[in-house]
Amino acid sequence: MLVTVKLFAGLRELAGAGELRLNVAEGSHVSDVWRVLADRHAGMAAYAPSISCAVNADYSRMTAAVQDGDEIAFLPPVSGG
Amino acid sequence: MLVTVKLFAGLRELAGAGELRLNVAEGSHVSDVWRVLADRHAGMAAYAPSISCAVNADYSRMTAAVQDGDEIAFLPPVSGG
Amino acid sequence: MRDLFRVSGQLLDAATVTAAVEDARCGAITTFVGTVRNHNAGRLVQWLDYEAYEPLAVKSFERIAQEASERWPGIRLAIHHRTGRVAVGEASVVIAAASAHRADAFGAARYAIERIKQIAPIWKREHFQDGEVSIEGATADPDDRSARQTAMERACS
Amino acid sequence: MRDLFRVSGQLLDAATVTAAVEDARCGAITTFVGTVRNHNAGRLVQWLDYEAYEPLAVKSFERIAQEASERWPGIRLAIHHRTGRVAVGEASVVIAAASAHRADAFGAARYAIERIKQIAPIWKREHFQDGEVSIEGATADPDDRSARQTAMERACS
Repeated sequence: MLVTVKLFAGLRELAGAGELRLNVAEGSHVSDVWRVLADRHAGMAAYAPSISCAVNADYSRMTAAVQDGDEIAFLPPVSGG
Repeated sequence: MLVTVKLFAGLRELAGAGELRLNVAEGSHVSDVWRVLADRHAGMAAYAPSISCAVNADYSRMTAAVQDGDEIAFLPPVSGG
Repeated sequence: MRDLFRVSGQLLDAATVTAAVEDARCGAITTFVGTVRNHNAGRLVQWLDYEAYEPLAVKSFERIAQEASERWPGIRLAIHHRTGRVAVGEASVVIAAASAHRADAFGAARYAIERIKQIAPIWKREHFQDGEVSIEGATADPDDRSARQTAMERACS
Repeated sequence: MRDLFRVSGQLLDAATVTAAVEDARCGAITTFVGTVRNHNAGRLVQWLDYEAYEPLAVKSFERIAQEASERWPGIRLAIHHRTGRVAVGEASVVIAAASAHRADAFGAARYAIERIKQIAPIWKREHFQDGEVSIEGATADPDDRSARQTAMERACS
């Protein structure tokens, strides 16, 4: 199934893009999507302890199930304000 | 000697004026000026425990000495803000 | 003209007060606006009348700013208070505090409103549909350490 | 149109944010403006660039307002955050909190800025004369009770 991945700040820079399309296996969780990315982009794995995630623009968990067409966002540590 | 007395809020209402000229004895203190007023205007004495005072538009004390020409202000409890 | 401390019958403008403390070194500005509510203690308020001993009121604001800068070095504080009739929804007081640190800006603005209520020679009178009442709050003693301590405790989390 | 929660590239205006929360029942409005300082950690700042996941950032502001209203019932909160290049002296964030009680207005505004820094999906990049650096702060976990507790402690005196 196809998902859209949104990346920001340091993650965006490592991936060289703020938005990607990824094919992931049926039954995947957010953590599986993350693993695909971390395997593909050097340096991304170091973010694992500090990222959070969103599914379809709602805060979510790495353990959440992913549906076809979902927008999965990975959020490095934030610095707004 | 002659002093100007400024009165505000409840004190002004009791005296019927916001500004008075008073003749007080040489060597008077602020407390003496207050006593003259309190004797003259019914109801004013009840303010004694809660008033504060100023001399020439600076915070002062009832024990301060008064000079000829001073402006003495008596401040009932405040309610700004 | 950017007055830091002002007591006047003119309409207050928060942007003017804030502009008076802005500084490129300050990343945090906290502004407090006190407005006239349409009710108080269950009665409908029509307007308030504020009376001030203006020269001393301005000095009291300077004093409060001095006290604040002892606790929050580098703080920039401005206070404007209105006098005369103030309609429901209009501002009676505007405070702006600018600092490099947000905790200081919040602390100083809160401290300032507490101290104004304690020591500024300003009095309000509430006008209701069915009457009016003068409000008497705190004894205005700037040297009362316990009052100052209370203001500081409310300001500092 | 009075947006309570907004994330956009437009210049921020404190008066607009404040107007969004004004209410005749509220006598106290606390506004917080975060501006870009001309220096940070000893280096001269030229400008900041803010990047946001906009739809989630707006939802994070709504969430923060909901949290605030649990602690300060009746609080009215508005949050506007800017994105893109923000020059020195310009505002990156404006928060306004209105309440019948000044303690609540101060508390909620302070709580909001602490929570924004903890959970809003917004990232800044500092541009200096001699380079630039992305800033990474808090892990954005809205359910982290300890972070929320910290924000509450800073807000409540």
